[in-house]
This record gives sequence, structure tokens and C-alpha cells, in this order.
Amino acid sequence: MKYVTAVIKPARLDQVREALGQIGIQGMTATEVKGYGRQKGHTEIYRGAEYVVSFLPKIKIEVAVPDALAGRVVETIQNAARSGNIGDGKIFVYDLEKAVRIRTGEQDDDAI
Amino acid sequence: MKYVTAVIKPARLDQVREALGQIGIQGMTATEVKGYGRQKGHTEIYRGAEYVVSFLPKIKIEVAVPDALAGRVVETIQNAARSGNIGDGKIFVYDLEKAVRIRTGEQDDDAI
Amino acid sequence: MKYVTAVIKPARLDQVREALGQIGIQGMTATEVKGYGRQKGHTEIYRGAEYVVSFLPKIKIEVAVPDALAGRVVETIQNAARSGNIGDGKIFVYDLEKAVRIRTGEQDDDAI
Amino acid sequence: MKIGLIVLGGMLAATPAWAAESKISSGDTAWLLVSTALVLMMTLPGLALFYAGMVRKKNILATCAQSLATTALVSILWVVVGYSLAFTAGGPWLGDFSRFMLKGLTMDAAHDLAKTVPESVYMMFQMTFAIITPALILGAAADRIKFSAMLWFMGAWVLLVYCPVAHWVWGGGFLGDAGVLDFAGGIVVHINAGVAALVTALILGKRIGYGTENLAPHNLTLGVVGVSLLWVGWFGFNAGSAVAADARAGMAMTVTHIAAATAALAWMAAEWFVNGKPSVLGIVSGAVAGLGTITPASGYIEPYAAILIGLAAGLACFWASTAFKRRMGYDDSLDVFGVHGVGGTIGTLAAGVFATVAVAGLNDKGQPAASGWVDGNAAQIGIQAYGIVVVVIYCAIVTAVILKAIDMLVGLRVSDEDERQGLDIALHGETLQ
Amino acid sequence: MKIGLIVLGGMLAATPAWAAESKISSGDTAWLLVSTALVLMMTLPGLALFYAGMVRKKNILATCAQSLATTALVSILWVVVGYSLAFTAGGPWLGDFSRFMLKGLTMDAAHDLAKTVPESVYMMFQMTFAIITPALILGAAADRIKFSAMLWFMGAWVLLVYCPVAHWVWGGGFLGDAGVLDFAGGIVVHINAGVAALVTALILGKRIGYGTENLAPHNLTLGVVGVSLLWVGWFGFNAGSAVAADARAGMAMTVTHIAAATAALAWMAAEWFVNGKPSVLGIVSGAVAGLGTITPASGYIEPYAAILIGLAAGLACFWASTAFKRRMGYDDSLDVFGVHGVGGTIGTLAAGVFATVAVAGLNDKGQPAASGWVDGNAAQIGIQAYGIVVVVIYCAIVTAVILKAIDMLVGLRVSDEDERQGLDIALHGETLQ
Amino acid sequence: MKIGLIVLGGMLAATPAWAAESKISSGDTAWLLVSTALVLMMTLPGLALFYAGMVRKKNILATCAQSLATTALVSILWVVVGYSLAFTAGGPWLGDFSRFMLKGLTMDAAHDLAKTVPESVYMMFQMTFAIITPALILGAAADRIKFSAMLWFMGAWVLLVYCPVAHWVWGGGFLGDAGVLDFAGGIVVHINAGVAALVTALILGKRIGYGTENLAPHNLTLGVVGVSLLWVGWFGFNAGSAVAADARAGMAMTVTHIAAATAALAWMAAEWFVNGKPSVLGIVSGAVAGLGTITPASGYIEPYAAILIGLAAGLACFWASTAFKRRMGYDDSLDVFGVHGVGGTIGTLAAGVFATVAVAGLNDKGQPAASGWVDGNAAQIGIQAYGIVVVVIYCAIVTAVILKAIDMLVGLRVSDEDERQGLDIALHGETLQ
Ligand SMILES: Nc1ncnc2c1ncn2[C@@H]1O[C@H](COP(=O)(O)OP(=O)(O)O)[C@@H](O)[C@H]1O
Ligand SMILES: Nc1ncnc2c1ncn2[C@@H]1O[C@H](COP(=O)(O)OP(=O)(O)O)[C@@H](O)[C@H]1O
Ligand SMILES: Nc1ncnc2c1ncn2[C@@H]1O[C@H](COP(=O)(O)OP(=O)(O)O)[C@@H](O)[C@H]1O
Repeated sequence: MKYVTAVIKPARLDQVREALGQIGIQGMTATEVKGYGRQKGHTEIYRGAEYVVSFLPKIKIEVAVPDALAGRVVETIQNAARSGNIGDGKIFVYDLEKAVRIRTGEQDDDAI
Repeated sequence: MKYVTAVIKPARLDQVREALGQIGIQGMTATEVKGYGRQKGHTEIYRGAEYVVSFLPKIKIEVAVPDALAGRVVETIQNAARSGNIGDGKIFVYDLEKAVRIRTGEQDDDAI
Repeated sequence: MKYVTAVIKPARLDQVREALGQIGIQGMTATEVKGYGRQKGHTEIYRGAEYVVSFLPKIKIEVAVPDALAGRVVETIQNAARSGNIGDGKIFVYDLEKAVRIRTGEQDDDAI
Repeated sequence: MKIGLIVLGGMLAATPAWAAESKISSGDTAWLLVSTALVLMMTLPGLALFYAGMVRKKNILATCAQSLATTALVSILWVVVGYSLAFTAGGPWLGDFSRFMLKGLTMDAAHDLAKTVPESVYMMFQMTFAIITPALILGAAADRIKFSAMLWFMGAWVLLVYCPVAHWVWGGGFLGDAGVLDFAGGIVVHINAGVAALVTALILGKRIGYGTENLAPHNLTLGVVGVSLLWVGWFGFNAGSAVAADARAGMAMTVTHIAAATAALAWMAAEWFVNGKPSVLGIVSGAVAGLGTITPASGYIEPYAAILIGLAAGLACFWASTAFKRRMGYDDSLDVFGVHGVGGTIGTLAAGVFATVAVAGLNDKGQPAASGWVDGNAAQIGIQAYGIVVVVIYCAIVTAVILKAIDMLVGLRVSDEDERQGLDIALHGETLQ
Repeated sequence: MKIGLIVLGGMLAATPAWAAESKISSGDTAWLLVSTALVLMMTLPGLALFYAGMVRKKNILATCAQSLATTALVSILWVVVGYSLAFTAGGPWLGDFSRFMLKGLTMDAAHDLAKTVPESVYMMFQMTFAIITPALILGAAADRIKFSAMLWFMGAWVLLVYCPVAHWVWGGGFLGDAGVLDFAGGIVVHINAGVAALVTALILGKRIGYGTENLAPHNLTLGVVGVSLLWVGWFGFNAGSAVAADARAGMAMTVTHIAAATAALAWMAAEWFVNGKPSVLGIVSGAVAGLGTITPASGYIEPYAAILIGLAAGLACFWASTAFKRRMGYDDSLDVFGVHGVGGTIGTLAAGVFATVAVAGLNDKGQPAASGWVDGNAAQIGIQAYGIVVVVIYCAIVTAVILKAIDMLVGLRVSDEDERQGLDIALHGETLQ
Repeated sequence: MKIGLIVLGGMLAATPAWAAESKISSGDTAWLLVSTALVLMMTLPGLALFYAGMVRKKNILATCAQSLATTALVSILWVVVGYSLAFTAGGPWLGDFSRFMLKGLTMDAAHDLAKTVPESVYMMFQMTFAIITPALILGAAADRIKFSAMLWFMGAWVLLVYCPVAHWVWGGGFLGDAGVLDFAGGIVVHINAGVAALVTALILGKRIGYGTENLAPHNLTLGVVGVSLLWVGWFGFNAGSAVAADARAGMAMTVTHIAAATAALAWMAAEWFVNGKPSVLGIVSGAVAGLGTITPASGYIEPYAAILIGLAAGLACFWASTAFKRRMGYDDSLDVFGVHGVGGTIGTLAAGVFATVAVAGLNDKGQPAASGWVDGNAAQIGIQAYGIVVVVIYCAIVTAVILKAIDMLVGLRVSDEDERQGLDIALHGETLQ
């Protein structure tokens, strides 16, 4: 199995969720995070004091998927999350050794 | 080493922490997340407008453990987090390459 | 590529970010988490009732890096985050299979 | 005591100047000063918090900014020309410019409608009504109106709708002359705001995600604080409208409180029955419904009537804000029409039913100041209906024209991208951390 | 001025009607109207926020809902029958039904205890006391009581405990006749609520996690706002109990503020000394302790005594809410007994010590309206103790009976699952985002 | 009415005792009781929330604790000796000890400056000014001052700076004698606090991260609530300073509101123009600037002048809190100097320009109570400037001395580690969850 993680713009969460739903992804975990990358270092002025806003709000989503689906999931997230502007985010894929559904004890592909 | 991640019901955090403590797990990181899976898509009505609540509050816990302990940790979490209802959550296990304790520089099994 | 995750003290985030910036790390994701480890179990009294504060606020940072940089990144985080006190946190390193920049579709080392 | 002094004044053959002075009652003035503070508190922070608590987190500061800027803008317009248009003699349709820039509002001035308090206090008291009425409308525009468009709208609406209607009903205009009863603003405030809100909701269109995404209030604690301050402040609104610290103020406060409590329980019970759980949003909405509904009747009725009015308010506004709204399909985001429009209508009609001379007393000419069906004057209900119809039509048309004009000139609604991102950061460059 | 007018009235041989009218003072009425608003503000939003800020995040809306629904429910019961039971002549044990549904509360009615204000205002002022007293109890039941059980309890308690006790002490009942002094509610409000809270805590049992999990306040900013509004509102509570805008009200406000400030500093200092850090929770708890403690004495004492009472309040309530509670092992979640029960007792006894005719003045018969040990009347302390003992016993027994009955009928406590999940979502279907 | 009674009193040859009694007006007393509550509400919760909303999340409770503890501490000092030092005859520099521990403040006492209200009420009203003035200063010390040092500073400052200055201007001291006009505290409150804040900012040094890290307000909703309550409370501050419920109070309330509204719009417009977006922080800061600026002039001027003063306040304070502060490089964290210091100065000078006998009326001797340039008395501007200069110098020096002394004795600033961790947990052991 693969564990696909993506850091996306908060406003795109609903679109990504729907797109994944359409390719049959049934579960997902989302976390509010802050990030920076290319999109960084803009200077704001607050009451006359300049400061650099380094971190911007993002949403991290995590989806465990069977190996076979991984490619499509990455593609789907990419399409649904892309606005074309800087700060659209990143997708990271790792190997997932094991998955367990707590309620039933089902394992691996059955669990996700 | 293994990195065990579990998405559980918020109300179960204390039980899981205690159960892990009893098998000697000395450290853990917890994050507030939102998730959906089987337990999803219930419709709520707010002031006459129907909408789907897709994401429910969950807690993600992360525990780095020596290879030998991984199985027991998974089992322990499973037992402590199970209420038998839908939405009990999932456990994911990955391979952990390296761990460092920042304070001392200890590495790997010594660090966790 | 490697995915370097570190759980650090919140007050150290800015120092770590700067230190990583100096070795050329251009992106990072940060999450508010709660954790315990060695630094745990102190008893607080609130209105006469004793209780154990198990979880303390921490920041988890995640940085995807090319294999070659991983060692330096770990070292840099370690130096910037260390106060020498208990609770300084941990660094975990995993293998990262794939990375994609959503905006451009660039892959792997180019994406991070 | 007033009477006592006047009697004494007569017996002692006081000079006219003396008599004029003696009319200002420090007790009445104290109460109207306080009432002014209370009604300002209804908007800032009351309404600001009520609304801010019901929107999504990304729009909370923008919602506060709307109440704040409306308060500031309307205050200036009121001082410059609004008070003069609403509360000077003028004609049946509008006042005149004799109080332009408050000229002539000297230290010894008093208004005919408030003879025992300095005119400055009466002008300020009325200002707070002119502030909260347009501010109420904004609930229908939540989460999507442009800040600049909002400012233009508030300014135009207060001058073109609020001031005339206030003049018609209270300031010596044709509706007051026709005998329409509106103690503290069922027509002038609640129907006016409710109808304008409905028009606004229709013209602005629905929020992105309406009906599909979770648009539930993000922080009802703020809503609870807001409604609590509205409730407390409403004592100034209704009991202050007696313009004296007397038994009429006391009775107005009593019926106001009873209606709020009854309507809160009624909405709570209805929701518990229909949805299985009594929500906090329901309880506070019920309280506001009761408060708005009792307003036009509050100086004319006895306590038992307040219970009936509160019951009607809680049930009808619950229905209007849920089943009815869903069926009609408009997105009146914070239910201004369902609560204030519907409640104001019920209350205005109820004033025609329950008004009694036992509470309203006699006017200067020795006639009943108000009497409704319970006093045998069923015709009053018709007069009330007449007032409602006139204002609903006028308000709807003028509001629509103003909104359309602003839409053409500066655009009413933010871009989709801004709406998705949230108005706080998009319009004000700030966020709640 | 009142005196002046009455003298004049006599000299001019005014008609009785004239004299009756002249008794209503617009200044006193203005102050009591405002005091009513202030005391309502103590519950909504004051107490609601104070309590909501001290519970865990998952119970914040449920805690608000309790204050809201209690306010609405008690208001209706008060109007229907509560006021009549508490404040009509009746007998030594209870009033009668002569003000059932407020009948006879006409525009010219005045109550014997408040001759210079319309009776409607006095009835409303007393209503706000009948609201906050049961609402206070809910702090002991936080995080675990069922909403429906809570409603039954509040309704029964206000009628079976509050109304009788208010009648005994203030409404012409046997405790007042025995000479028990309770200016603004040490016995009627604070001891009553504190004892009921202790009984509630004992019968409900501890919260899940008490003593092992972190149950510390999740948002003390709300607590600070709540206590601030309690403090400000308490000026209406105590100074309003003078039922006149006069020197007695001024002195009551003065000693109220002094006691609050002193007790806040005392609790802060004690906690700093004992725990090493002065907590915000400690400062605000101290302020509330001082306010509650001074209440029964506030119209009878001089400023120096307020400092002593404040000191005693801060130290004793700190001890009662921490070391003592821990030793006894009950879970009075928000320390209603430790603060209000203990504070009310200290203050009621202190009224017996420090009451002085220099402040209390003379009553209608020309005798000292109150005098304590400092005036040489040490027996007053015994009378105060008698009042305390009677009410503690009565309140404890009736409260226990009510709770047991409700437990059998509908169940007092939510299920473990609901308690773990939080009352907001479990009982009201809402959450704070 | 007052006049009526006095006339009557004369005609009927009332005894002196009678006349003395008759001076207390229940209406005036009601208004001053309320004003006291309103001004206390400005600090708790108004200012506490305004400041708490502008700091970072980790310091929010500590910021609340500062306002709370300052209120408690100053209250006690005021009762013990502060009121006596400020408001008894004494000499030109300071009052005397004749009201030490409030001795002699009996039920029939009245102060010469407030003849129609009981002295206890006047003492309490003035106390609320003595509370908010030092509390304002704390905005300059946000996020870094030690709690213990803060307490020492507040105590010393109120006795060594506030009480003398209040005596000079209001209590019969040399600035009042010189004819300096300060209706409700431009010099005594705002300049005093603003200058002390600037000195505090300079001596404490900048916050860690100033100029590099994001120090923007973490929760402006709290800021909005805080400013709303300041705004409402300011009606008590300024209109209460008329010490009567009369036309002067009405006019003071009017100009206060106008200035607040105008300055809010002016700051908003300026920021919109300069930065491209109107921030909520800007709107509320503008309102506070308008309120502070109008304060010294509020009982002397006509509405048109309030618009001009509001405009000047909004623009000047915007500039002072942004461009000017940045150029000078001090870290007055919440812009106490930029808003209150600058606003107070503008307003005090403006009183010299716009004061008119048409509003101020005549004093006891039949002379204009105040008249400025518009009345042909340009010299008044010079007198105002003299008052400002004296207080700026005195306040700056004594504040600096106090701070340096405390720094040597207990240390002013928390450790870097504590500042990074946040004062809530470091100083009070609590956090906002
Ligand atoms: N090397 C990295 N490791 C982890 N997260 C990263 C990394 N680089 C970027 N991110 C995350 O991705 C988000 C978007 O990246 P950014 O570079 O700003 O945009 P883009 O990918 O469109 O160029 C960042 O806010 C951050 O949360
Ligand atoms: N494929 C997945 N990838 C990541 N997280 C998941 C996945 N499926 C479920 N989850 C997480 O697990 C939680 C519980 O899963 P759910 O399917 O609702 O319950 P159950 O496992 O009891 O059937 C979800 O709320 C979500 O956070
Ligand atoms: N085994 C573990 N798995 C995951 N996270 C851990 C583990 N042990 C510790 N942590 C995280 O690291 C943080 C610091 O660890 P701790 O043991 O308290 O300090 P130190 O590493 O300095 O001894 C903890 O608060 C927790 O978030």
C-alpha cells in the first residue's frame, strides 16, 4: 500500500474530497497545518512595523491507498488542487507497511 | 524501527495513552485532525438548509517504536481504541529509518 | 528523497526555520501537536484537584529533502532546536518515494 | 412627581421661563441617557457578535467591520441630515432641513415627542435606532457582500428608506396621523429591516456552498453573548421608548422580557420536537424573535398578551426560518427576514389586537393613546395592516433600486476566489488566529 | 428632594391622589430600571460566560444553554406565580395568589418595599434575582447534567425553595420578622444557591476523570469577561437593592466595590503564596467571592468593614474551594458552594457584626433599620445565625428531594458516552469550531 | 426641576437642613451611579478585552490579569488615600488627608464639585477614572512586563502621578486655578497615560521579534468587543462628567459619539488609501482615538466642532501609530502614546479653540464656565498648552523614576525564555486552550 500525503490550499479541500470520492476513495484524514515554500516571505505592515509572514495556512490530507490506485490518486489530487498559482502545494508518497481497521481488525487493503 | 500512526476517536485518547503506558511506551505525539471513511456523509439540517458533514473530529497519534514492539503496540491501540462502532479509526505502520533525540543526540532505538 | 519530521518546542520554531533557510531549505510544513515523552507526568493542582498533565504543546515540522541533504538537515534541526532541557523533542526520518509539485507537476527532487 | 411640580408651578404662578425649565426631568433624562447607551450596546457589540458568531470563521472580522462601519457612517449621516428629515415637522412624507447639522439644537431645546428630556438626548436615542436598523439587514448579506458596496448601501438606505419611514410613523407623517401604532419600532425597525434583508438576499444570491457545504455557525458562544446583550439592551429600546422613567417604561420592560422568554422556550420546544434536539442557536433565535415581535406593542399591552405574542413569535419565526425558507430557496443567511420581518409583522398586528388604554393611558387631548381589539376597537387591526403594507411595498422597491444601482456602479458581491478565501483576509487583510 | 416634595405636599394640603402620584420618583425609577438591566446582564451573558469559560471546550455551548433556558423558564414561572408567592402578604411561610399572572399589577401599583417606583419595575428587579440564584447552582452540575433534568430542576427549585425563602426573609415572612438582616441576598441568593449546589454535587457524583484528567478551564478569557460583567452588574444587585438613587445606594456600591477588590487581591496573594503563581482564575474567583460575601451586608456597613469582609471572603473562599474541597472529596465543579455558600455565610454573619444605623438609617417607625455588634447589638449575630441555619436545613432537604425525584423520573445524568463526547454535540447537536 | 425646587425652597423659607437635603437629586444620582458602572465596564471587561485581543495568544490571560489586578489594587489605594489626595482642598499641589480611609464620607456628605449627588457616588465615579488611567499605560508594556513589577508600578504611579495631576486640574489645584479646561480627562487621563506609556515603552525596550516576527493581533473579535464596550462606557465617562442628568450631559454624549464615529471613518479611510485595505484594527483604533480626543472638550463644544475634532483625531493618531512610531523606533506595543497621548493633546488644545459659553454655561459667579477662541478668547489655547506642558514634564520624569526604581528592586521585564514561552504559562500557570 501507499500513503499519499498532500499539502493543499484550504479553499481546495472540498474539491479534492469530491474528486477523490469520484474515483472511489472512501476515507481520508485532514489536518490544519502551516507551510511555506516558493510562496513565502511576503512582507506585511502592521501598525508601522514590517514583518515577514513566513507560514501560510494549508491543509494536509492523508490517504492510504492500495498500490494499484496510488498513481490515480496522485493525479486526481493534482488536478483538483491546482489553481495554477504559487502555493498550490505538494504531494508526497511513502510506502505503507501495514494498515488495520480498529473496529474489525481487518488488515491492509481490506482496512482502507 | 516502525512508526505507528493511528486515527482514533477523541474520547479514546486517554485510554489509548494509558494502555500504551502499561506496555512501556514512553512517548507519543497527538494531533487534532478531521477524517471520514465508512463513517461519513450524514446529512444535517441547519436552519432549513441540508448539508453533508463530511469530516468528523478525530485524533491522530504517532508512536515511534523498536521493530520488536510494533506488533504489540498495534494490538494495544486496537484494543484500547475499539468501541465497536463505525468510525473507530485506523492504524497505519511505516518503516522508520532513523530517530534522533534532539537534546542528547542519541539515535534510533535509544532515542525513542 | 527523505522525509524529515521533527517534534520541537514551539518557542524554537523560528530558530529552526531560519537555520534551515541558511542551508537552503526552501519549504516546510508545520503542525501544532501535543506530545509527551521523558518530559511527562508532572502533577498540577487546579482548585484543589490534582491531575497529571500528560500532553504538552509541541510543533511538528516536516521537510522533504533530497537524499544528499538529509544528514545536514537533521543536524541543523538538532542544533537549532536544542535548549538542553528535557522535552526538546525528536527527529524522525523516513524514506520518501515520490514528491509532486501540484502547480507544475514537477516530480521528486525538482518538486521539493 | 412631574405632575406634582406642574401643579405647584401653576399654584405659584411661576413665570413661563421657570415652567419651561421645570419640564426637564433629571430622572427621565437619566433613563434616556442610559437607554441610548443600551441601544448602542445592542449594535456594538451585541449585533456585531450575534452575527459574527453565526458566520464561518473566515468571515468573522469582516462581519464585525460591517457593524462598526455602519455605526460610524449612519451616525454622521444622522447628525448631518437624517435626524432633521425624520423628526422635524416638514410634511406628511418627510421632515424638513430645520435641524440640518443639528442647528438649533441648543441646550434648552426639547422635542415635542419627549418634553421632559433635552433634545440632544432624544436625538441620540433615535440615532441608535437609525444605526441598528440598517445593521440588522447585513445578516442577509453575510459572507459575500463587498465592504465598499456595503458602505454605499447603508448610507443610501438610511437616508432613502429609514428616515422617511421613521417620519411617516413617528415624526408627524401620514402613517402616524392615520393612527398606526408602533411603540418602539415594529414597522420602522423590524419590518423595514426584514423586508430589506429579503430583497438583499434575493439580489445578492446564495452563498457558494449553500445547501451542500456546512455553513453552520462557527462560534455560538459569541452568538450567546451577542443575544444576551441584545436582550439587556432591548430594555433601553422598548422601555426607553416611553421617554420617561415611569410605570409605562416599567410595563414595557416587563412585557418585553416576558415575550423574549416565552419565544425562546417556544422555539426551543418546537425544535426539540421537530429535530430531536434543542439547539443553542434555536434558543437565542427564539429570544430575538420574541424581542423583535413585542417591540411595536410593548408600550400598549398587558403581561398576559406578552405571553401570547411570545408564543406566536417563537413558533412562527421558527417555521419561517427553517421550513418556509427552505421551500422558498432564498439564502437569507442569518434569517433577518424570518425573524425580524415575520416577527415585526406579527407584533404590529398584535398591537392592534391587544393595545389597551389601561396601559397606554390618555394622550394630550384626553383620548386613549392607543386601543385595540381588546378595548373593542377592532378597526385598529386594519390600520396596522395598512401601515405594514405601505412600508413593505416602499421598502422593497427602494431597497431593490438602491442595490441594483450599487451593483452597477461598484459591484455588490466579492469575487468567488475572495468568497472562498474568506472576507477577513480578502477585504481587511486580517485573520482570527 | 423626595422629602422636600412630601413636605411641600403637606404644606399645600395636596389631595390624596396627588400625594399618591407624587410618590413615584423618576430618579429612583430610572435607577431601578437600570439595576434590573444590570442584574439580568449578570446572568446573560455574565454568569453564562463565567461558567462557559471554566468548563471544557466540549461543554461550552451546553453550559450557555443552561443559563439561557433557566432565564427563560424562571421568568415565566415568576410572572405566573413566583412573584406572588414570594412578595405578597400571605402568611409567615409563603405569600398568596393575589398577584397570580400579575393580576392587579396596574400602572399605578406600587409595592410596600419600593414605594417610589412602579410595581412593575420592582417585580422585574426581583425577577432578575430569582433568575440568577438557580442559575448559580448549575456550576456544581457542570459537564454532566441532562438538559431536560436541568429544566425540571430549575423549575421546581425556584418554586419550592427560592420563592419560600425569599418570602421568609424579604416578603414579610418569619425570618424578616425575626429581624434577620439580608440586604441584597446573602441568605436568599448565595447561601441558598451554595447549599443547593453542594447537594447537587453530592447527588450527581463526580465528573468522569475528576482527579485524574485535566479539567482546568479551557478559556479563561471568557471567564474574565463573565466576572467583569458580574462585577459591574453587582452594582445593580446591591446598590439597586436600596430601591432608590440615594446615598444608601451610593454607599452600597462603594462597599460592594471595595469588598470585590480586596477579596480579589486576597485570593491572589494567598494563591501566590501557596502555589507560587497568581492565577487569573484565582483573581476572578476572589472578586466573585468578595461580591457574594458583601451582598447581605452591603446596605448596612461602612467602608472599613468592607475591607475586612473582603479579606475574609478572599481567604476563606480560597481555602474552601481548594484544600477543604479536596479533603471532602466532592466535585462541586465550578465551586459554587466554596464561593457562594461560604461567602454568603460569612457575609450574613458580618452583617450582624458591622451593621450600623449610621448607614442603615431609621425605618418607618423611627427605629434603627439595622444595627449590629458595632452598634452594641451583639444579639444580631445570633439572629443572623438563626436565619442561616433555617435556610441551610430547608434548602438542603428540599433540594435533595427534588433531585432524587427527577433522577427517578427522567434521570439526572447523561450517559458516560455522552459525557465523554461532550454535552454540546450530544445534547444540542452543535459544536464550537 | 432643580431650579424649580430651589425657587420653591426660597419662597417657602425652608430651613437650611431642608435645603441641604433637597440638593440631592435622585435623577442626577441615578445617572452618576450608572456612569460609574459604565466607566468600570470600560476597564473590565472593555480595556481588558481590547488589549487582550491585540496581543499574541500566549499572552492573552496575562494581559487580562493586568487589568484585573490594576483595578483591584487602585481601588483599594483610592479608598485609603488616593481620593483624599486628589479631591480634598489641601493646597495647590496636593489635597490633604481629611478623607483618609474615607473618613467623614457620611450619608449626607456631598462634594463641592457634585452638589446634587451623594459624595460616595462621586468618589466612586472618580475611582473609575483612577482605575482606567494606569490600566491604559499597560498597553505599552504588553507581552513583556513582570506581573509583580506591574503591581508595584501601578500602585506607585497612581499615587505619585495620577492623584497629584487630578488634584492640579480638578481638585482645586494650580492648573484648574489657572483656568485650564479639561472636562473629562484629556490631560488627567489621556495625556497622562500616553506619556507614561511612551516612557514605559522606552525603558522596557522592544518585544523580542519586534520588526521581524508577526506580532499582529491574534483575536480582533475580542478587540471589537473591547472597543464597543469602551465606546458605550465612554458615555458614562464624558456625559457622566456633567455630574447631572441634564442638557450638558446630553450634549457631551452627542459630541462624544460624533467624534468617535468621525475618527473611526477617518482612520479607516486613511488606511484604505495608504495600505489598500481598511483593517478592523484601524476602525476600532480610530474610534478610540476619537473618544480619547473629544474627552477634554466634551462638555464645552457644539456638534460641528466634534466633527472637526474627530477628523483630526483619526488622521493624526493614524499617523502617530504607524509612520511616526516606525520612524522613531520605540515599541509602544498597543499604541497608547500614539492614540491617547496624541489624541489627548489635540483634544485639550481643541477645547481651547472650540469651548463656548453656549454649551458650557455660567459658573457660580455668573461668568462663562468656559470659553475658547470661537468665543473670542484665543488666550485659552495658551492656557491649555501650559497645562499640557506641565503635566507632560511631570509625568515623564516621575514615571521614569518609578520604573527605574522598580527595575532595580524587582526587575521590570520577564526573562527571554518566559517572554518566548508566553506570559500566560510563565507567570500565571494557565493557558488558553
Ligand atoms: N520541502 C518541503 N517539505 C515539506 N513541505 C513542503 C516543502 N516545500 C513546500 N512544502 C509545503 O507545500 C506548500 C506549498 O509549497 P510552495 O512552494 O509555496 O508552492 P508551490 O508548490 O506551488 O511552488 C508549502 O506551504 C508547504 O506547506
Ligand atoms: N484511506 C484512508 N486514509 C487515511 N485515513 C483514513 C482512511 N480511511 C479512513 N481514515 C481515517 O480513519 C477514520 C475512521 O475511519 P472510518 O472508515 O470512518 O471508520 P471504521 O474504520 O471504523 O470503518 C476516518 O475518520 C479517517 O480519519
Ligand atoms: N516514541 C515516540 N513517538 C513519537 N513521538 C515521540 C516519541 N517520544 C517522544 N515523542 C515526541 O517528542 C517530544 C519530546 O520528547 P521527550 O521525551 O519529552 O523529550 P526528550 O526527547 O528531550 O527526552 C514529545 O513531547 C513527543 O511529542
